[in-house]
Amino acid sequence: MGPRPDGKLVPLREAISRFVPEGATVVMGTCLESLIPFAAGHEIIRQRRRDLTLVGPISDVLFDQLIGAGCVARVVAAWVGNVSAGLGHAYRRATEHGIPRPVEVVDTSNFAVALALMAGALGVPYLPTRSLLGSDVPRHAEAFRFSEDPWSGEPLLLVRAIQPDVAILAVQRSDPDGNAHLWGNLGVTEEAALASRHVVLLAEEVVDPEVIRSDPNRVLLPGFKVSAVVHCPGGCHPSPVPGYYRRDHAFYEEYHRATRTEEGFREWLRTWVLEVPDRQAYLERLGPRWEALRRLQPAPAAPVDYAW
Amino acid sequence: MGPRPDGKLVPLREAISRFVPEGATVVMGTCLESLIPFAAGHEIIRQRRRDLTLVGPISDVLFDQLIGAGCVARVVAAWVGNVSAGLGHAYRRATEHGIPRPVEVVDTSNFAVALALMAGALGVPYLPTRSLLGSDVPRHAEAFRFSEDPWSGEPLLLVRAIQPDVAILAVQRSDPDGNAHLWGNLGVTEEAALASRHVVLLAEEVVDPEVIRSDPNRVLLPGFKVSAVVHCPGGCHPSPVPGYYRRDHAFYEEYHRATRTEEGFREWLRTWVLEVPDRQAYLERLGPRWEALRRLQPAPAAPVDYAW
Amino acid sequence: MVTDVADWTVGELMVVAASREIRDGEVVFVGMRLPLLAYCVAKRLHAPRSVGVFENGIVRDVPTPQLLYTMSDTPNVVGAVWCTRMANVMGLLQRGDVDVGFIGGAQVDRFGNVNSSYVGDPHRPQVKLPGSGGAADIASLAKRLVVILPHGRHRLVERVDFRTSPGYGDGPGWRQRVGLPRGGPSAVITDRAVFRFDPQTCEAVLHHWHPGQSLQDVLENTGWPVRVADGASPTPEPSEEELGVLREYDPEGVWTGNRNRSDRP
Amino acid sequence: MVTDVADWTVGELMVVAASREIRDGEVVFVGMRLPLLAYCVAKRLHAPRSVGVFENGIVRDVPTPQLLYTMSDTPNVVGAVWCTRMANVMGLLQRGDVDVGFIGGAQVDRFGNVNSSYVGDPHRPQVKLPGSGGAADIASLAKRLVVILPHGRHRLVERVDFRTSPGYGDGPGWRQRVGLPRGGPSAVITDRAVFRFDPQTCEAVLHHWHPGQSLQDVLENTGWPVRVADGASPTPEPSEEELGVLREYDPEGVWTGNRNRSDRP
Repeated sequence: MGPRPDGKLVPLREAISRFVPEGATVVMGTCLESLIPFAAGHEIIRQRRRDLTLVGPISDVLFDQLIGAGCVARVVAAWVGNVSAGLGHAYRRATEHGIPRPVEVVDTSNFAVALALMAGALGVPYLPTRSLLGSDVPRHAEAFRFSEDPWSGEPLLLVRAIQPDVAILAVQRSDPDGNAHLWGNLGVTEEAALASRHVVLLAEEVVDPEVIRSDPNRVLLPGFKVSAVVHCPGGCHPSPVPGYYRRDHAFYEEYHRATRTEEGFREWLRTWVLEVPDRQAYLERLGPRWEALRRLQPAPAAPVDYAW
Repeated sequence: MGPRPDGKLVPLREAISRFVPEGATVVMGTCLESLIPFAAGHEIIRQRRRDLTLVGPISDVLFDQLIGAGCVARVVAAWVGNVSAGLGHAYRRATEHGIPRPVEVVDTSNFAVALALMAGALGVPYLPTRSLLGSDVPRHAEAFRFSEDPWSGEPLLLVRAIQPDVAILAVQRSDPDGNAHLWGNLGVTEEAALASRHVVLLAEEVVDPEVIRSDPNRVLLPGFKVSAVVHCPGGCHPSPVPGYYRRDHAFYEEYHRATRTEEGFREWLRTWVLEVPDRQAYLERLGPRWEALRRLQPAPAAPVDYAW
Repeated sequence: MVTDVADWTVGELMVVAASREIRDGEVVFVGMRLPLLAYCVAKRLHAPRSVGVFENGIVRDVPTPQLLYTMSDTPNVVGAVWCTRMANVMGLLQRGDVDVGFIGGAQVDRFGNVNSSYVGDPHRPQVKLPGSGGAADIASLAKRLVVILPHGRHRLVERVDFRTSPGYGDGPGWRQRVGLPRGGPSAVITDRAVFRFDPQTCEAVLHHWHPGQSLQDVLENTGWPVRVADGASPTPEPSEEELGVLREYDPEGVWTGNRNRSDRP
Repeated sequence: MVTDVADWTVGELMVVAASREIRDGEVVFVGMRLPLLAYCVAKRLHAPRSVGVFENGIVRDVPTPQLLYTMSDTPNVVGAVWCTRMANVMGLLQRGDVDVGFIGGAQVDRFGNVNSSYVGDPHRPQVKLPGSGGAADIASLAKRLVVILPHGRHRLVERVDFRTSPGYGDGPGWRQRVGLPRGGPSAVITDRAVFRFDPQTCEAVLHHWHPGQSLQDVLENTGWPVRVADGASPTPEPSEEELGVLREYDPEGVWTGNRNRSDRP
């Protein structure tokens, strides 16, 4: 199904160029370690976007890459690093030494990120929690306030809403209008999608609207909330997509080793981001290893009928 | 699949007897007009439970029946009546004239019911909203408080959490441990399930755990939160169950006409509740009309694979 | 009781008038009965890109394959673009993603406040009505609100007995003062007339009276001294096209009054 | 660096010790790496009815078909009993539905507070660590908390540089005072020892030192004057059965140290 002139189905380059302006607040990596839209992050790097605020629970190495490439002014995340391999070297260089530029870190927790986005999705200024009471994490007054339950007087923490400029989210399949099916662990994806001003979807497959409509309970959010749909198979490598490909654990190890030094990071970036024009070229560079990640054991869902 | 001696799979009679004690707070009718667990309401009436607090957004005529039967002391609901046919006569008799007993009404709205249950599910004392500001609805101080956003100073309404003693919920299929698939409009079902101390499921079908596990995104809540599973085909008539049966619109009209007088209500109750020992007998009394409601147009969901 | 004067029922006129409140591309919080039919007519004719949102958690952008008696009927699920939790669709509403919402009610007052809770003193009600449902939420949070109800002096009142769904409260500035983020009524459609709201005074002003009604009938049957808009006129009649679509969805006149039923005049 | 002294690695001993913290029927908030393996061992041996909850939104009650490198690996999705939003599983935690949670960290102090954010002054950190992830939430809200980390004087400290995950704060009554609804650490498992918390003083008390360690080694490598429990003893060794199950899940020793790898002493 090709792009329509007036439609939302656009190439990744155009989606990033239109919906990720300089200084934007961008939420990504919302499923945690799966369905991370690495292809979008790489395109942001290639387009040299600057002063971004990144929002996410954890991002595995996506945020590390954007920070190392100098795109980021601020991070609102519960955890930044390399989940299976260890610390994020680029993140450390930026936060400890300002290389390639200083990055402000707003400490938070996974639950607080979920609540901030849920507040944004619900259109309320904050949501209350009992988490993080007594923790040093909620020290930014623009993100957290201490309060109490007006009925019992018990302490509560208020987590301020976040409404990102754009959510970049990966899904298994979408129709050209952005009605999309997502399955597997959802993390904060639904909240991020509903909270954001724009939603850019990276879809492994673009399918007919009838496929999506046949199972409306599996839809992530309605198409009218989606600004762009990008057909981007393999767009999440090295992270996994249930039903499509496995996680490339070794790739994270290799990244960890390669980016220990600033020079190593720049070399890695050249090889995997700057020298590859698009995701197709990236997958070709991966070679047979990409094919191997796509050899899967089937696990079909039991049939469901919406008979009426 | 028969009941196991130590299991959760029990007859409806036992589930109600164990998990709906006198004075309990019970949430039902959480999908709105579909999947209403009428069979459970009727069993509550037969077991002559008293002083219940009913919680729900709207209930179509289920709450009207329980109120008319004298089971209810208090209603926390956004709307009580007969959705397609008009007012609820039993509800009016109870609230206007105390017949058969006075019923306290806590006014609320659909969104406020959703937020109260969501607060209960999240384990926080309240959730804030911008809805109902300036409305006379939030006049019960034990359910609502006015407040403001500590960052902007803007007015907010706080909706107090509800954690019902029991949620009685209908699902299309469940395994014997209470891992269940639900599809169609969800209403406040997820919130009600997670907020409540006990969950009783009425399942159209009881299936092997493998069926449920094959599609974990469609699961309502994990089995460890479920106290009882009742195999109760047809348990929602006259309300509809997607994939299983249509709504019996005429039945609501008939109820509306029949229950206009107190005597008419008692006669209706005898015919459809007190004289039928269980759901099987009720369906037999419905006769061929029940078969007609089950002749459906198929609408299968597109296949999904969790290949790994 | 208002009687019909043409080859269409007053119910059909109301549906068509309501459908004209929906603009193309809008997100519509759809109520049951007349508003649902209004959405179907608009969707088919002048607002093909409009999207319907239902408080039970359904979002759909194609009409249902069958007439609905309730929003949770199985034909409303099939072919929907989203079946989700009520909190998600109410979140859309609260965020400001919903352009227009429709509600009914037992009373509406001069400032567009709607009562669907109690007739008489709320503490000893003469009539206990079913309650808000989602109406108070829609009235609080949609960008525009359309109220649909039968006309009468006890229904269009100076001040509602109970303000279930907030309109403009007691007048200009009230919504901002109580903290409502946006919105307010834009029209009241009855079986006699169409009112719109004066942006300065926030008062309901008569814009149209239905064919078969006189201006005088409307004024006499309204419970406050009604202001009449400059250029007020009879309500435009439904077109053949509008009636055609409407009757395709509700051929028996379940919600608009059956033209062949014995209870018609 | 602690070295192994037997036919099992210290990592394996830690996993087995952690698995013994899980009781049958419990709801376990599972962390990655060692805690995940601990859950698998417990599930197969002494806690067959336990349920694992993951912050990405997965709940499962059967072990995964493959070793996991992260909780969102595809083998963790397949066969789960629930795949949902993080908010739902965090809601379980906040409601009090989770019996025990496991977290790691860079530092733990005498009162069980854990730092995974900053080494040194948080405003000019010597090391910027990855941060809380879900650890602070688990520490705040689970009924019991088990902390797993490597041992060392700079890791087991009198007072953490930054209190990411609240333990008992500065001692008795602190959790109630700050408003935490329940919980607190029940054990700290290191590569040298196992500590438990004195219910009166809220202080970490040494209960076991691992085979190959002396009591003196542990005391010298801990950053506060350690109290030793009455009847403190060497950590019970892993059984054949425990090692068998563990090595079935992690035959290569990815998370517990490879017994055949060249980097072993």
